Amino acid sequence: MAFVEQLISNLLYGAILGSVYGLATMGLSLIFGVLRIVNVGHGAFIMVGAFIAYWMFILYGIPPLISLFLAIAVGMAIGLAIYMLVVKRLVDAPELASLLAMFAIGIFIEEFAKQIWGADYVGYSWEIGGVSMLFTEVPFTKLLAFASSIVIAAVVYVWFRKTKIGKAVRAVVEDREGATTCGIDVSRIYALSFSLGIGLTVLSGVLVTLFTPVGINVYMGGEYTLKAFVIAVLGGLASPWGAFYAGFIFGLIENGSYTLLGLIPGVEPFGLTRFLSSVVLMLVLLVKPTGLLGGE
Amino acid sequence: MLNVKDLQSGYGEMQVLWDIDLEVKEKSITVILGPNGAGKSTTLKTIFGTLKPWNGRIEYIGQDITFLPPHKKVELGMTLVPEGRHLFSNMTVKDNLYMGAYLKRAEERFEDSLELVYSLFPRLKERESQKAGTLSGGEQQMLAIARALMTSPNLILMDEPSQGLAPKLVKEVFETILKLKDEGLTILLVEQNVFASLEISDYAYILHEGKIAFGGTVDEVKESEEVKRAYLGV
Amino acid sequence: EQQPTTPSGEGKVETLYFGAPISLSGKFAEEGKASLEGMKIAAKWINDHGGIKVGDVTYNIEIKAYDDESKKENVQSLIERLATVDNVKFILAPYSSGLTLAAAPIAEKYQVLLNSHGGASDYIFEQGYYYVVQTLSPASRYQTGFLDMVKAKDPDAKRLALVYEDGEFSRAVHEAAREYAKQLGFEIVYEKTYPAGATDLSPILNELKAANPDVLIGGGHFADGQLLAKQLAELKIDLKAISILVAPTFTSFYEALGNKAEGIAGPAQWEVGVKYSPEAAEKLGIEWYGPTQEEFLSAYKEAMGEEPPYQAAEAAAAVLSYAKAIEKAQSLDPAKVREAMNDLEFMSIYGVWKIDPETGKQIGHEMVIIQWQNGEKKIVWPESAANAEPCYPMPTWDEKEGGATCGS
Amino acid sequence: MLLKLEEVTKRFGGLVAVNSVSLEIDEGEKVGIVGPNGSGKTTLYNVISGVYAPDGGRIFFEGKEITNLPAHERTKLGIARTFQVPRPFGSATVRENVAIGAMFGRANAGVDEALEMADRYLEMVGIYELREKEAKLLTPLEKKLMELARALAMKPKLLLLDELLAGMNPQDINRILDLINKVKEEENIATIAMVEHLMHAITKFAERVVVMHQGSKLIEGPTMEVLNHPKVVEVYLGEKLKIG
Amino acid sequence: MRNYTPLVTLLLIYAVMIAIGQGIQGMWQPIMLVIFYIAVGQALNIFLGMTGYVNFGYVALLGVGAYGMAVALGYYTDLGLIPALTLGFILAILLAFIVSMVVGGIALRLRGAYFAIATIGVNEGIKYLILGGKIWGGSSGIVLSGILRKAYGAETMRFLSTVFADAGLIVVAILSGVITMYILNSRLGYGLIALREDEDAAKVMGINVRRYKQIAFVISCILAGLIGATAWTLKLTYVFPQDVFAINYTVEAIVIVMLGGAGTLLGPVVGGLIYALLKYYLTIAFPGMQLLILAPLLIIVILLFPEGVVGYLAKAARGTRFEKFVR
Ligand SMILES: Nc1ncnc2c1ncn2[C@@H]1O[C@H](COP(=O)(O)OP(=O)(O)OP(=O)(O)O)[C@@H](O)[C@H]1O
Ligand SMILES: Nc1ncnc2c1ncn2[C@@H]1O[C@H](COP(=O)(O)OP(=O)(O)OP(=O)(O)O)[C@@H](O)[C@H]1O
Ligand SMILES: [Mg+2]
Ligand SMILES: [Mg+2]
Repeated sequence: MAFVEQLISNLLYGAILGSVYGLATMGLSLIFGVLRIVNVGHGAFIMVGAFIAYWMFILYGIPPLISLFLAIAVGMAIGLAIYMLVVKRLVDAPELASLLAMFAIGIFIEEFAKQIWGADYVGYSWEIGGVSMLFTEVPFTKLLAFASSIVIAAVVYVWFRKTKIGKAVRAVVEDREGATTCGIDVSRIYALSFSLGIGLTVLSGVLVTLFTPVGINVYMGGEYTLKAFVIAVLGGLASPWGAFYAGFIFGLIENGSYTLLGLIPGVEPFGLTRFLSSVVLMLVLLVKPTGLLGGE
Repeated sequence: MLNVKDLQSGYGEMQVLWDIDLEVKEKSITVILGPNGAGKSTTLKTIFGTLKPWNGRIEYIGQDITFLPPHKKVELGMTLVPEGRHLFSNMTVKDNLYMGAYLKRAEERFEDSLELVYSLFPRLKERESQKAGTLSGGEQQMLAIARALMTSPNLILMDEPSQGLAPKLVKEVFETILKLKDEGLTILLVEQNVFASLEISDYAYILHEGKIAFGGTVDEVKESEEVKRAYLGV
Repeated sequence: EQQPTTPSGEGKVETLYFGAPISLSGKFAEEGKASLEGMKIAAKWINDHGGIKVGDVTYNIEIKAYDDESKKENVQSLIERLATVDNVKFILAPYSSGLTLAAAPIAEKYQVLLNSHGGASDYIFEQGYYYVVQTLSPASRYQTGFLDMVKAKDPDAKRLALVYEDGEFSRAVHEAAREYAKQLGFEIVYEKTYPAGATDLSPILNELKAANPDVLIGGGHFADGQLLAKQLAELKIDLKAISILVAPTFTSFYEALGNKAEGIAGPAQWEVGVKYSPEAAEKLGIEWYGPTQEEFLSAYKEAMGEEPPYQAAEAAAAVLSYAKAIEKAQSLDPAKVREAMNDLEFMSIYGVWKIDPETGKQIGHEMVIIQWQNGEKKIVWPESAANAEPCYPMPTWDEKEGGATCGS
Repeated sequence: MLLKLEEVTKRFGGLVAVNSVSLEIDEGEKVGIVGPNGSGKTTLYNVISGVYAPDGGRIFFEGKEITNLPAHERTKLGIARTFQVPRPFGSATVRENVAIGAMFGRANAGVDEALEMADRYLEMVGIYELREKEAKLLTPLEKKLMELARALAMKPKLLLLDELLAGMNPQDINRILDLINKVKEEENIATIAMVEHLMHAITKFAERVVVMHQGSKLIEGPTMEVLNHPKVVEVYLGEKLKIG
Repeated sequence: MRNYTPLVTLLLIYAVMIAIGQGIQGMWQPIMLVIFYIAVGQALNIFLGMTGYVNFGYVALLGVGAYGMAVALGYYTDLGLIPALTLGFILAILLAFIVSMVVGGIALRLRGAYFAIATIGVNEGIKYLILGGKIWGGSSGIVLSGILRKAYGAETMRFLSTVFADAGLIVVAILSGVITMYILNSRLGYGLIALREDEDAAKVMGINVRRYKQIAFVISCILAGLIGATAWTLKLTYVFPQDVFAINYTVEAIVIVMLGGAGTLLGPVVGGLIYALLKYYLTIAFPGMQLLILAPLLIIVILLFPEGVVGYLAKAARGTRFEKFVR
């Protein structure tokens, strides 16, 4: 019946959307986890990624999947520069001082981008067809976004958990002074984590364009910042893959609950799905105050 | 092995150390004694590089290391067991030890170091997969020493390693330090436990209000009633 | 301040400032930029054509603009600055209904005129502000022309669906359109909104597909409008006609969607290629004022390097209306100028300008409907302004995938 | 009887940190608590002061059951403690730190009164001249002294000291012990329990000693008797005490 | 040794601002803009500065306050002006109180950043509840000027949206400052500082941390509600959900508190002055470029004064005769 069919196709789209939400949050979590910096300028970096995808496609016809590599490289370079110029000097300052700095940096990037790219909405169209599955049509571009999100998240997970440098990052998080006595160059770990976090964020901006190819605009990031924050908490904040996992759940809730909320008369079900995700967030935190995958 | 000349340092605007001269001989135990607040910890922190020296020169195995960052010093075989332990609280005991062997040089000797550490502190082996933050105070102190050993150092700076340990363990820690010396390590120790540390040390410095008030062999300290009365309160 | 400039033989020449708190940053930056340029072109045209004559003084117009960052707090302090420090009596309202509404109480307080060229919502003019007038067509009229057009082309198209952004502007547009559609005999088979900033509309579109509509109207702003079109294509929801707010009027809409944009229509306040001209004015028996379409187009292109969007034209029209009204009132007193506006009627590049004396709401101007045909944005409605026939029904998504366009 | 524990147990996961410990402390006593590292001394303090809820057993203070009372209410009843690793309120001044103790402890002083009390207790422990310094800038020792002043300012009936003397030199240790004895008399803090590994301090201070071992109470009794008990020597001291 | 002298500094600053606003043409709205930013900073500071917890849902409280006033004025015009206004203030306070009690009750069990970001959920939740549930006009909001004009006449409406709204905001701003000063000098203040620094130790020190956090949270939220009611509803005469739940106000409030110095009385005042004036004059001087210039300036200020300008000044003044006046 139609109800079930719609529910299933909504969940399918929710999962795809969620994977990109998740990826768009990982960088935020990484930076918070290691440096305790709340990157309120998050969205600006997503915007940079979106523009990279756009220009690569328009100027050279390079498909977004290839641009991912460029995006992470550019992102890491920007991240490193910001770290060296600003963040490094605020490592020992009160936590919120860096929030202010990231706020200013976010504004700066947006305004700078506006000077060179203008405030217009732009977009591109990468058409590679689609497939009919589970009662609905899904374009290949979205499936690719889905698959690459998962691959990237997995790579980050392995890097973090299994490599020595990944473990060093954790050690620095735990105790900076202790890490120095082990011979870990704390400043390098910070620089690396910060630039990787920005790199991942810029990269996720590329994948975002597979969803809203024409929504590319210098101010497009705000929406994602907000969502990423919520997802980050749901996932346990300091844990990048927790963020990924939570993004997934978030996408499912947002899209999945639509069909059910539509049964209530006299309301706007799509708006209520957002309300519901906030409620779910609060409930999760009530039961498990450190988020779904948070430590103790 | 370690040669410190005219070292000055402090926090913010406040100078704590004034022209510190000291020397640590290879394969010896050198202890720095002195009242609280004299600047003992500050000396160790400045030598290790957690604090930037204001002035002076630090030489280690013939190299000028005055302004090297700490991790470079670890690479050269120096490490610090800091006051307050600074363990990775949410990581397991094993992972803490693993992090100790972070540098390539140490990683190559991981197995040997681990064996040494577990033989010195069998209790750590029992608690291998417990999170460091939940260890008792004494266990944490053992882990801090053990982690330092994992860097396979030549010179260990230790800031009050016996603090907070049960009497039986205090004895063990001092014995361990002696054993480490036998293993060929050099130790620069800061201690409050005057008697026990003089027992095991070869050389002693007495720090008073940020200046070296006395330096010499342990026997010299023991013989000088004046030093003992004036600076050690015994 | 009004400083004397080159005094000439017959009378003094002075500079008259029109104030403009406009968005050069923030979410309305693009629209703001275009509006400002439109104002400047109009001002220049007026100055080049003898300025405004009041008594024996000739006034040259200059636009005094500040960036409001698309934020309501800034609008208020900037209006005050314009009214007091800069002594401006005539203000071109900020872009968007919300900001215009924020400006209104302050303008009213200082009794300066506020001319809305980017605030479409009807309710601004239902609040009883005397000093606030409107140049563009109100929100309630955005989608009505499209419905007229469908009715005219295909009386059998009955099943109408509405899918739009849950914001005050798009809601005002579509609630008015819904009532109008009912009068025309449409059957509303589906109506849902989505929240601003949605990245995936599939939950709604899956339902929409099941409702099996003939015609769809919807949208809100740019990003969601293109998303709506994009996802309609992805989910292969075929309709006979689609009209989306705002988004289709931008060239980047076609650049991004390619021939998927074929046949998609949308309302516009104005469009390059409209036929408002001195001749058309003459036919209607009203006065023409301001640059011709060609003059306006080339001036804008020269300054900005691209074709003007409708925001430029509506802002230009607002400037022209001030000039006209001041000349008519023969006074710089805002109250007198406002009174003169009551029975002012003229045509410009933007179309007819005439307000309801009571509310200040625009009643002379008409929306046009544009449609993407064969890669070009054509004006298809009203017939008097059209430069192409509507493409109806629009090609299906499968046909478009095969390369079909509205021309072929 | 001031404090009474009845078969109190505290577990962390599989680990039983405090295992069915029963303990009584009478008013006016000076009790030493010793035991190997990890034997549960600090955990016992945490359970008494309300930082952790026990997993089993009951706790009474002045005859009233406090097992489920939140920490801050226990403080009001007159239980105060210091921390093994000092926990100053870092960005507040030393004086404010101590005043906070006076305000919220059993003393329940008003702001002005608390600040005056702070000065007095800082003078008493000997760090009066540091009173305008931010607490985080103190050395570990100074922090400990500040914690002592803070605990004293609370005017507790029961004072729990956790390795207060660790890291102090012999001179300071003697000074602080004298101070504690003096305060006990003058300030009417009748009852003090002291966790310490320094035997010369324990023997000098405590009348009675409780020995913990692997979460359980191993033995308790008069100080010298207990410390010379072979089992205590075996698990804790390593060799017989030389002092006393 | 309670010290209320910094209030002298505070009131002096307000006196100067009001004098400038009234005395110099065109300065009134900019001054009101400054005072708006000071007020949001000051109210947030009572919670953020004193407890160290970041309330990312802060703007939601301005939002519900704004709605409280709008509902009273828009739906209860029959009551007459004074009762409707009174009801508006009561509703603003009540809604802020209810929301902060519920949110505090749930979210204050969380620590640090979990709390901070969980509260974003509150903002989003309320916004989408109003939108999705079509409450209080849903996305169409409540537009008041017409209603007010019809009910009470144009003069009264203008008085309300200009003089009364501005005076109301100034009162709320100063009130926030006075409350801050009172708290700083009270047991509450000492308790909050203690829990900000070490919550577990504070508990053992006898502080009922849950209750203290909640008190600070509720006070901060109610003041925020009053700011929303005056600076937004009364002054702008309309309320739209997309507008009053815009997260950038929360971030700006945090920025102001940090610029000036968290936990100080004068911090938000100085932060608000720096932020609003810089922005205003940059706008005049470089329209369209002001943010590009403002951003690096903000970074420089925070690099120079990581603890905020007042935080720095208070330290510098320690031991001098100005000490008493800075806090
Ligand atoms: N982080 C710091 N910031 C500012 N001053 C400090 C800091 N750490 C120590 N000091 C100051 O430096 C001086 C020396 O301290 P240090 O810790 O080196 O003494 P110490 O000899 O190790 O004493 P202890 O026996 O107590 O460990 C003290 O006066 C102390 O106040
Ligand atoms: N929060 C916790 N989670 C898990 N285990 C804990 C926790 N706190 C303490 N423990 C464990 O409980 C045991 C008792 O610890 P406790 O700190 O009470 O010892 P202690 O007697 O005070 O030792 P020390 O003299 O070394 O301070 C230890 O094995 C420790 O690892
Ligand atoms: Mg020390
Ligand atoms: Mg202990």
